[in-house]
Amino acid sequence: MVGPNLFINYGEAVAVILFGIGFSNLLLQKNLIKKIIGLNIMDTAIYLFLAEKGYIAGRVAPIVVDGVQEVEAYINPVPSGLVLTGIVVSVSVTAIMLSLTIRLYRRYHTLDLDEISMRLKKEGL
Amino acid sequence: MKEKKNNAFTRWFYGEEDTLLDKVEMKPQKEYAPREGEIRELMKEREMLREQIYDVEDNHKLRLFHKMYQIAAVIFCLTLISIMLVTVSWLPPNGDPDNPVNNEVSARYIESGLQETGAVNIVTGMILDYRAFDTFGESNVLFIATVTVLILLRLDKEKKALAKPGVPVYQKPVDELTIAKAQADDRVYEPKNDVILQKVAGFLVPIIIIFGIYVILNGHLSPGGGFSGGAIIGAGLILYLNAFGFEKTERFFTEKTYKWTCFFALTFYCLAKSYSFFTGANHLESGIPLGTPGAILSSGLILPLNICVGLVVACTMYAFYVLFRKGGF
Amino acid sequence: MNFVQNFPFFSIILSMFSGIVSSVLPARAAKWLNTILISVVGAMSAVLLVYLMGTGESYVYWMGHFPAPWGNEIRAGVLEAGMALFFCVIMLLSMTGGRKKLLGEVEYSKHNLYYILVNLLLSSLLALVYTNDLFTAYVFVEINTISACGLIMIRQNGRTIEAAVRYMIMSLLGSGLFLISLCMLYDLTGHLLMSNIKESVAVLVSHHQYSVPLMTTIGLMCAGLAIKSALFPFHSWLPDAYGYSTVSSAAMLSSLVSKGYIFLLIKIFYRVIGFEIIAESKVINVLFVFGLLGMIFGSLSAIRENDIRRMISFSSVAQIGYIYMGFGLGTESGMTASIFHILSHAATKSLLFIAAIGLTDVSKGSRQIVDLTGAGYRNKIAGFAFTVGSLSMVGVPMFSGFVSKLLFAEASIGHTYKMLPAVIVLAISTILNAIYFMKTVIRIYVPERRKDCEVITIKNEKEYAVTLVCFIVLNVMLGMLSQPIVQWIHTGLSMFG
Amino acid sequence: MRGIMQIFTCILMGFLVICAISVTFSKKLLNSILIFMSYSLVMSIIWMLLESPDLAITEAAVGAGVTSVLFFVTLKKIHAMVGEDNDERKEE
Amino acid sequence: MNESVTILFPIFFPILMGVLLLVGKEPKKKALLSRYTGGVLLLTALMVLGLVWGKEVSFTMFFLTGRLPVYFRVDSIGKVFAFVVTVVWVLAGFFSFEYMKAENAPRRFFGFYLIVYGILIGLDFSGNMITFYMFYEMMTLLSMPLVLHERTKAAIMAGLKYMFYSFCGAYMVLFGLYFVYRYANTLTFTAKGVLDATLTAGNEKLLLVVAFFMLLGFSVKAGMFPFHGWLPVAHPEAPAPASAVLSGVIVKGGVLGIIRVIFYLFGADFLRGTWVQTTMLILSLVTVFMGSMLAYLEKGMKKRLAYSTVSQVSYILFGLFLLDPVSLTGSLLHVVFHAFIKCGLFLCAGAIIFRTGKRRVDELTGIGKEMPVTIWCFTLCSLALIGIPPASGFISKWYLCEGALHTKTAVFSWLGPVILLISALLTAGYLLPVTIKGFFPGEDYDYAALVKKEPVKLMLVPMVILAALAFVLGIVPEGLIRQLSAIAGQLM
Repeated sequence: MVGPNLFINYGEAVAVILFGIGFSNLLLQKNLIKKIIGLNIMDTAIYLFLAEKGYIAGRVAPIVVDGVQEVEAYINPVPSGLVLTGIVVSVSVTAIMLSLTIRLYRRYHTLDLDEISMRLKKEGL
Repeated sequence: MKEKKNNAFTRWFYGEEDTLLDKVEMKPQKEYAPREGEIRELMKEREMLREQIYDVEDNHKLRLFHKMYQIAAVIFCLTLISIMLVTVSWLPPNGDPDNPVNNEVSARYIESGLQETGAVNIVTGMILDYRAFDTFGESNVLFIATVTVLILLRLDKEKKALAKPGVPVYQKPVDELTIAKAQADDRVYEPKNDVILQKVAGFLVPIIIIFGIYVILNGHLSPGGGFSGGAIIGAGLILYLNAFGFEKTERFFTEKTYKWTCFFALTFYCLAKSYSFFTGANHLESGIPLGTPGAILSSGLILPLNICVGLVVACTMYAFYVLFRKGGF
Repeated sequence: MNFVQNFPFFSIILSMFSGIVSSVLPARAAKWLNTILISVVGAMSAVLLVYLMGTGESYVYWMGHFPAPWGNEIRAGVLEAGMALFFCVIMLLSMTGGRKKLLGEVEYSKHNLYYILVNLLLSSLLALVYTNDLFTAYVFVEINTISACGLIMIRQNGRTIEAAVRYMIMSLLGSGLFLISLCMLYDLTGHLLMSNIKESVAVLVSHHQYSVPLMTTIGLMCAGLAIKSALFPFHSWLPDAYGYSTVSSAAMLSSLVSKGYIFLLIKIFYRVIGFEIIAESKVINVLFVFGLLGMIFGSLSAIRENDIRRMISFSSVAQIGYIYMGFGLGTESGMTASIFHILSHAATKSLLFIAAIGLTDVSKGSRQIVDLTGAGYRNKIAGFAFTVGSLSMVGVPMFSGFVSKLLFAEASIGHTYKMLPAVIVLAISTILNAIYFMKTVIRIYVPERRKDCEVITIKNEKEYAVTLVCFIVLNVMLGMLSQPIVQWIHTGLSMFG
Repeated sequence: MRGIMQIFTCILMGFLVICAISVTFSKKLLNSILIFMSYSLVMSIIWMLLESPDLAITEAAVGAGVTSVLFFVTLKKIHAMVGEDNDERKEE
Repeated sequence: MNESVTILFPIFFPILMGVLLLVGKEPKKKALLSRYTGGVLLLTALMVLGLVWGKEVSFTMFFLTGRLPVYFRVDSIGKVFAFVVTVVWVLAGFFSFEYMKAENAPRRFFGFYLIVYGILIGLDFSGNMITFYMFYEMMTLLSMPLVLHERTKAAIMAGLKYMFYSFCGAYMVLFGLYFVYRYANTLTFTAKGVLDATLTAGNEKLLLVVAFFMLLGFSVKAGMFPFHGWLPVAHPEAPAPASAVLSGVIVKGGVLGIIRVIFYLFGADFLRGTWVQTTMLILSLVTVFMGSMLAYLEKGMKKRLAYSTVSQVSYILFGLFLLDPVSLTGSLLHVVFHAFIKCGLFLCAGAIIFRTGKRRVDELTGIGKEMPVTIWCFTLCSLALIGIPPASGFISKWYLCEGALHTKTAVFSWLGPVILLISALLTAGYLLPVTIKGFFPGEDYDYAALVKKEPVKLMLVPMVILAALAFVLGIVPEGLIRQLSAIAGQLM
């Protein structure tokens, strides 16, 4: 059932644990702000996973110093690029969610989605 | 974790109370006082609402339901995590040079990235030259995010007609919050000419902004790049705004500034990238010199693109902040 | 390289660029730019389609100076070009159909922002259709999500904002799953380009390496995209989002956004994992079951609904269920049926939304079905269009719905043990469809002269009427000339392989 | 040397997990946001250790900087909003 | 069998003409309208008759999906039905020229009338099940405007009820269809069924269920017992010519469907002796009895005729479900006869309503003195429907009973004839009073106030022709019987 490399790649393990926590926060928290924090935790967990994937023991960051260009010298640059792209996406999404939260609060004075939907039912729009 | 907390740390840790922050948060400021009545009745109304909503059934049951909900949530979380852990346990070992990840792709990036892109920082070279299409999409994500926040939070200068004249109006705006009113709300939080803050800001802001510019300009030589540098500059602007208030900032940074800066930066980005895509796809020679690796003015399009991205990001971050504070510049 | 082969790239870049330009344009100019853009992109896709039909083989297009595993790529085949053309047509019609309501429901100072959203939505759809790179797909999925969110809440009342929040939460869950499964896939194969991933996955499967993470990855990926495209248990955001946003948004959301994700899923099936591996895996049965559940429960909740637009939204939950049921069959014919249903559902559903808005306008803006009594006489063209759409949904011959149901049944009876549940559920959900759509049609044609409602004739709403007529023609074409379309789908799928 | 580094990394990761959980269960929003801020900082340190300085800088600037600022503004907004209750009762 | 395009003309010519009539603009004077319609009707009738007397041809139009073509074929059953349709349609059409002058919007009526004519021809000549299904649905949709022509609330409700019933029936058929397609690999009609034994082996139970549902679905249109609800509602609301063709021909669409399913898809041997046959026989007998009982209790003229349609069509179904060549011959005879008779009856009722506006039976006292010719036609038709020799109904019922006795099924061989007899008596009970009251109003009827209200020739002639057909076919039935028994023989 459980494979061989669970403790070798403990980094990924932590990443997926964080992912799970963030995912459940985003899915199951009642409070919108906490949902958004959960979203951020989830994204950063994924980026941690990627960074772990890029890491190679005993190699340095992919910035060419004095012309050394062997593969053995540097870690894998691809995940870093992906994460750079990903972080932008997550920050923009966070901003959008926060502004939505502000609007919802302005209108309903609460951050609880269930309460809001109940109130909508009561309004009977 | 329902057991009794005794020492301050556990209390802080479980978020029971907060020795510092609660006071900061809850202590009303002077102009804040008249509002307190409104806030209180707001809260009262909300409580009433809660009662209306939740007391339809017997309270005990409700508590039970919430307990069940939390338990279910924890169980769900644990299941998800365990599945993922099993998956992880089968993944290739971490840090091993001969994982499938380390294949010819990264090899080529490392070995001939310098020659092909002219960027010393291989990551920057990769995201701005090899995989530039993703990066272009990413900057579009930022752009469309600002558009969405504008739609949500921008308020009109005064209450003007909703729709264009001569068109039937089906719906009136959600909240007649005009920019003046928002400003009035906002004043509450503006520090009242805090001398210390202004001094510190006057000393810090230039440094921060210069650092950001440095990061942007050296994006292809050292860690960082357009995005992080832009974020740093945006943070500097936000600090400046916090210290000196809107009157100062609006002298040099208005919505028009923001709009045109973003427009020109993105347009340049778009045109440059489409030029290189087009030439690349049709196997034409893009006559852009790569320069000598290591110099500031090198690596072809990467430097100007970094500058564009930096501009866009700085403006966007500042715009986010301002829109959140008082919808509009 | 032939110049025509640049067209996919041109259409993507053009739509992005016009999105950027619209940010500084006034609303009128933005509107015209948007219209012209969609028409031009549609024309280019049509030319590309013809060209590809001529050459008969797909091609890849470098995005940059670097060949396959290093740089980005886009790939154009017959299916992609046709899809792009179809999306453009639907989007154009939806925009023209809902423009009047748009003027009324959205602050005029925010119109150009609306057109930015639409342009970027188009660009992301095109990129999802054409891309050959999974990470690019992820970025554009995000653009798609954000622009859809903007489309939902551009009309600002409490319902839409709440719906937008729910929508964002669901889609962010989906994209999180998609992204982490993408990372795992990258970890297993070391590639991000679809074709290379497919090769390495084939190698892995043949050597029985990493079977557990591979299956998990496939499962997570399907789950993510299923959540984003509102498969049955995850549809809680859908009725509010479709039911209360402005009409052209609703039409585009229901017929384009979710379809973009579904098309991406098809691409993943065929070009990333390989269809045989998918067909053998257990994932597909899960999709099958959820599709069936969606078909039933979507229709049931639609029957319980009194609000016409929410009813239509729930019915689109059921239709998504149809599509996933076709995936779940795991056969070529099932795929064909699903793709055809994507087309027919897109055409029909946007028609229904736009017709419904016409009906509610002549009933003093009330959307309760009881208040629509006799609306079919007050707005003739809308009533007729709604009837056509309902008949097509119900699956009456000569309309598109009939052919897709026919294809679904043909596919499912080809299957051994999935035949009975599939056909029985098809029958049940068809009857349920008939019940609620016929209920509405009966209601709008009950003769009751209401003096207090204005009467809309074709003369005073030309644009609207023309849109509806185009939609009806599209529907009937899909229904009658289905043979060449099915042929086209077959060739496209073979090009995928 | 690397052993020490690994231990250090483990400690940091444990801190990450603790932060995440306490964000989930903390009663006050402000606390959760501050905890999340520290989470981002630790995350950027870990990325530093993982030999990817670009990410570290970006995360420090974004996660700990801009995102937290946005969170704070939102928090202030939603604590001091004035209730203008013009819900249009009937929609359309 | 040779391909020929000629088969398309009688189908699409009237449809095209009807569409032209609908989209064109109102002609100056009404006469033009009726001339146009009459010309189109006659032309189409000529084409159809040409096809009917010609030899068997077929034509493949286009492919719906991969292997399902839209395919037409002129075969023997189709010929019979097309002939019946043509006669009834033309006569009722000529009747309606006069009748529709009273109604509003005759143009819409005539347009849809022509369209439905073409569709019915297509239904009769369709050569595989998908084509049949398509035309069946189209028939439902496009005949609805005929039903709800008067646009009153009741009429529209009736039309929608009609549509809803027919759709639900059609879906049962459609989903049965898929299974048949699975187990037969073709849907082209072939005598003695298309199922291939290798595939069906082991799935007989499933196929029986499928057959049951398909038969049920078609019997919705034929107004069999659980689903007869739409008939008595739709008929009285429709204008008289519409209800005449409705119960004369369109109801027969369901009968044709059942014939196609039993004898051309499954084959009689597959169903013989199964629970499906038993259930269907029981249902049809129940319908026969119940229909005539309801008709006997009903006071409204057209509604009474509608109930009588329910009962009479179930005679046909009974004959079909017996799965016996003789009874099949009887059924086909009854198809022909009942079409003529019922059409004639409805036209008479329509004429009465048109002239006097009397819709209830008990108002009709002395009507025979006012419009004798009409009532004579009515009487002849009623005699034929009751089955008094030598009128035509006798022949068909005779064959039906003979077939029932001929089959060795335990109960029905004697139960069937008994119930047929009872319902024949009931038929007499609900049809003859009109005649009797009409001609012998009793002494308290004052002949002074009598005015001749005979309708004009254009309305009389169709009624007379139909009545004559109903009677004469009973006197010289040999040719028809030979034809039909030949068909029955080749189907069994």
